Amino acid sequence: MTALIAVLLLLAAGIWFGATADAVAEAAVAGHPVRAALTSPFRRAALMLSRQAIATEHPDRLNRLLAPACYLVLAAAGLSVIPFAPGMAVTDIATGLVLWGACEALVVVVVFLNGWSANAPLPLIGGYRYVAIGLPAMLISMFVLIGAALPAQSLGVGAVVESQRVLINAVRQPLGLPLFLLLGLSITLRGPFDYGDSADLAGGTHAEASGAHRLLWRAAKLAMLTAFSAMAATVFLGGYLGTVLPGPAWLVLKTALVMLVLVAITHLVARVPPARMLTWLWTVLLPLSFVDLVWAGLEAMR
Amino acid sequence: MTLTAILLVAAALIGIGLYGALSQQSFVMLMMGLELILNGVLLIAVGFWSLGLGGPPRGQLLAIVVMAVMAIEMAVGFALVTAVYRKRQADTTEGLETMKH
Amino acid sequence: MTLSDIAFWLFSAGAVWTAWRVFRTDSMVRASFALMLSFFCVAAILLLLSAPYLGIATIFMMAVEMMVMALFMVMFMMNPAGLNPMMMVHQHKVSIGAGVAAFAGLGAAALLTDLPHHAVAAGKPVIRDLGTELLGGSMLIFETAGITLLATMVATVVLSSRSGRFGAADEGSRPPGLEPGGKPAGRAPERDSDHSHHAEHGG
Amino acid sequence: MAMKALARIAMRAPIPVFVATGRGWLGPCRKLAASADIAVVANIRQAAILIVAGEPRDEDRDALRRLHDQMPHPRATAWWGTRPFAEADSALEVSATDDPGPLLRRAFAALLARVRESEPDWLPDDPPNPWRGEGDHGQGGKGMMGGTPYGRPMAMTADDLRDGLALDSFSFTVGPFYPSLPPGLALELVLQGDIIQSARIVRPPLDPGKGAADACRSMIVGRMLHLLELDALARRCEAVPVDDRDAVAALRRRIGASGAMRAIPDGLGRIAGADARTRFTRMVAALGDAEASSFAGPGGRLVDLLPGLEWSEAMLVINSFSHRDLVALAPREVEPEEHREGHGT
Repeated sequence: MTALIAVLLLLAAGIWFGATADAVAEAAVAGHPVRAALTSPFRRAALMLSRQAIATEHPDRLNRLLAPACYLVLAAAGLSVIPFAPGMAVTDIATGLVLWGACEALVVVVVFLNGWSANAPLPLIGGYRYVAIGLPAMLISMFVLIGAALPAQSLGVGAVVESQRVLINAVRQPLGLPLFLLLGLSITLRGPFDYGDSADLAGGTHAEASGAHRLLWRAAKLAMLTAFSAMAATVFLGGYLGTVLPGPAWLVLKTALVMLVLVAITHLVARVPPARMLTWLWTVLLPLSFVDLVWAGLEAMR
Repeated sequence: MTLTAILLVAAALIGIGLYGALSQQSFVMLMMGLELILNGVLLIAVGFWSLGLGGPPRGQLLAIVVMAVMAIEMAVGFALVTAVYRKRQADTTEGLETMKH
Repeated sequence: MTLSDIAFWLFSAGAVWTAWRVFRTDSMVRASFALMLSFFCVAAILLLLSAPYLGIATIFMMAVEMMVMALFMVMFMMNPAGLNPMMMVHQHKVSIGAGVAAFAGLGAAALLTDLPHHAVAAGKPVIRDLGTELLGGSMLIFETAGITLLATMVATVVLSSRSGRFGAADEGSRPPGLEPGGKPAGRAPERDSDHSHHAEHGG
Repeated sequence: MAMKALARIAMRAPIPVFVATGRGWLGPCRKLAASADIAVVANIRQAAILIVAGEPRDEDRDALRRLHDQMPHPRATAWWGTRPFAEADSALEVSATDDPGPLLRRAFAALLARVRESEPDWLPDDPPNPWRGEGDHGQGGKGMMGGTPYGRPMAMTADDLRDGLALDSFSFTVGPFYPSLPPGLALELVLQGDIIQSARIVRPPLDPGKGAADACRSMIVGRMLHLLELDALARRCEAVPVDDRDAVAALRRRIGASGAMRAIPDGLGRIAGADARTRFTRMVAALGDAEASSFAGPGGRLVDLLPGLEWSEAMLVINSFSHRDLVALAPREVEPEEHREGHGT
C-alpha cells in the first residue's frame, strides 16, 4: 500500500517537475524570462482545460480516448516495478524487467493509436513514422536491459539494484546508460527522437488534439518521462542505494537527475530526418547494444 | 480453474481461429485466424504444464517453441503477402488462382 | 469460487469475446488490436497458471507483433478504418461449420478424457527451471529455434525485397544463360494478363 | 466557481495566436513573435486568436475560412491592417501601425471569462458529400469500392518511387497557411506512406517585398530550427535583434552546437551546386547581415526537387531557400481547375 501511494506521488511530482524543467529550459534557450517559466505550466494547463476539445470528422472515438489514458496507465505500470527500498515495490515480481519491456512495446502501440484515431493525414503519418523508429529503439533497450540483468543473475528489478552495491551499472557497463537514454527520448517523444509528435507534421499524432485532450496527452508524456527516468536511475544508477539519505530520497534525486539530462537534450540537440535515423538505429546503435551485451557478459564472468 | 475449463476456453479460441482462417479473403485477416489457433495451442500447452503434469521444465519449453512458431508464421506470412502483392497487386486469396508467376 | 477462479473466468470471457470481435469489426486496425487483447487475456491466464515469464513475454511479444499486423493492415487494405462497411468472406457457412465442429470436437475431448491432475507446487522456481532447461538439457531445441528465426529473417528479406538476384522482383526475374551469351536457364516469365486489382473484390 | 478560478489562471498564460501572414507583413509578424506575452503557435488547434495580418489573397479567402473553423472555442479573430470578412461579427480590428498586444490581451481575457462571445463557424458544418443510404451497406455506391464515404474517394493504387510495391496513394493539399511552409505556398502532394510521389504548386509563396530580407532570414532559419525539433532555439532566432552583433554571434554558436547543420543529410535537395545543408549554413552565416545577397536565381523548379523525398526531408528542402529564391522556384502554375481542399493546420 505504501508503495502504491509512493508510485502515485512520484508520478504526480514527476509530471509537475518535468513540465517545470521543460518550461525553464525552453525559456533559458529562447532568451525569455526564466522566473515566469517556473509557474507557467499551471497557467498553460489551466488554459488547455478551459478550451474546447475538438472532435475530428468521424474519428475512432474509442481509441482516441483510450490512447492517452493507456499511455498514462503504462507509465504507472512501468513505475510499479521499481523498488523504493529493498522489497518495497508495488509489483515485486521476478520478471520486472520483462514487464517494463512490455510497457515499452505497448507505448509504440499507444502512440500509433493516437495518430490513427484522429482520422487525419498528419497524425497518421506521425503514427506510422513513430512505429518505424520506436520498434528498433525498443529492441536496443531490451538488449541493454538484458546486459544489466546479467550481473544480477535475475530479471527482477530489486536484484538488479542489489547487484550494484559495489559498482553501479552506469560504470560497469559504460554503453548501457547512453543507449538506454535514447529509448527514453523515443518513448517520451522528445527532441532528437520526436518522430511521432514532430513539428514538421504540425504536432504529428496530437496535431488534431485540443483542450483537455491535449493536456491529457502532454501529461501522459511527462508521466512516461518520470517512469523512464526512475527506471534508468534504478537499473543504471543504483536506485535507492546511497549513504546518509534514506533510500527513497536517493531514488527521487537520481530520477530527477535523469529527467534533467533528458530535458536538456530535448532543447539542445537537433533531430535528424527519420530515414537517416532508421539507418543509424539498425547499422550503428543496434550493433553497439550487442557490444554492450558482450561486454556485460564478459564482465559478469570475471 | 480446472484443466477441463482451460481446455474448453482453448477449444473456443481454436474454433474461432479456424473459422477466421477458412472464411477470410484478406491474407492478413487469414493470418489473424492462424494466430488465434496458436493462441489456443499456447493455452493448452501451459494448462497441461501447470495443472496436469506438475510443472516439468520441458512444458515451458514447448510454450516457447509455440511462440517462436507464431513469430515465424507472422514474418514469413507478411513476406509472402508482400511478394504476392508486388507480383500481382493482390491482397486476397481470390487473387491467386495459380501458383505460377 | 476463489478470487483466481473469478479472474480466470473473466479473462477467459475476455479472450473469447475479443477473438470473436476480430472477425466482426469493420476497422482492420481495431481487428488487430482486438486480437492483441485476446492474447493479453490468455497471457493473464498464463500468469494465473503460475507461468510468470511466459505470461509477460506473451504480452511483450504480442504488442510488437500486432503493431506490425496493424501496419500491414493499413498498408494493404484500401479501407482499413472500415468507413465503408464490408464483409470480405468466402465459404462462410462451411467455415462456421468447421469452427463449431472444431470447438465441439476439442471440447468433447476435454470433457470426456480422463485428464491428469498434478498442479505445480507453490514456490517451485519455474523461471529458473525454464532457464536451466533452455540452456541445459534442451539447448539443442532452443538453438534450433534460434537458427530457424535467423533463417526466417533471411527468407523474409529475400521474399519481400524488390531487388532480386536476376532483376527487379516485380518485373519477373530471368536467370542468365548457363554459358556466356547462351539461352536463359529458366523458363521465360509469361506476361500476366489479368492483374487482379482492388476494383475486383466487389462487396 | 472552479471554472472561474481556472479562467483566472488561464488568462495569465501567453496568448496562443495563429498568424495568417499576408503579403509584405513578415516584419510586423516577426515583432509579434518576439513578444514574450504572445505565443505564436504552429497549429490552429492550439490557438485562441487567429490574427489575419495584412490583406489575404483573394484565392486564399476560402482556406482562411476553413482555418478559422478549425480553431477550438472560445475563439476570436483579429484583423490587423485589413478589413474583416462580411461574415465576421464583432471583429477585433487593429490598424496597420498599431501594436495589437494590448487589444489581444483584453480580448483573450474577455473570451476566457465568457464575457466576449466565441465566434461561430463561418462555413456550414456539412460533410462534403452526403453518402449514407445508398449501396449494399449504405456507403453511397456499388460494391465495396463504390461511393465516397464522408466525401473522400476510396484510396486507389498507384506506382511508387521507393520500392515498387504500388500500394494506395494519397493526395492532399497543404497550405497556404501551413506553419512549416513559407507563407502563401500551397502544395498538392501525392504521398505513398510518407514519401512524396509528385508535387504541384497550388499557390505560389507570397512575395516578401523589398527590405524584408532580415525578417525573412530569421523567420526561415526559425522554421528550419522548428523542423529540426529545436523549438526554443527557433523562438530565440525569431526574436533575435539583428543589429546586435553579440546576440547574433551567440545564436550562431548555439545553432552550430546543436548539430543542426549536420542533422541535414548531405546532398539533400541539391540544385545549382548547393544542397539544403549548404544553403542553411549560408543563411545562418548571413543572419544579421542585411547586405548579404541571397543565393539568387537557382534556376529549376521546386516540384522537381520534391518527388522521392520523405516528408520531413521535403520540408527541410523547401525551407532551405530564401523567400525570393522560392518565389522564382515555385511560380504560379497555369491551371484554372478548382481545388478541393486546403488543409489549414
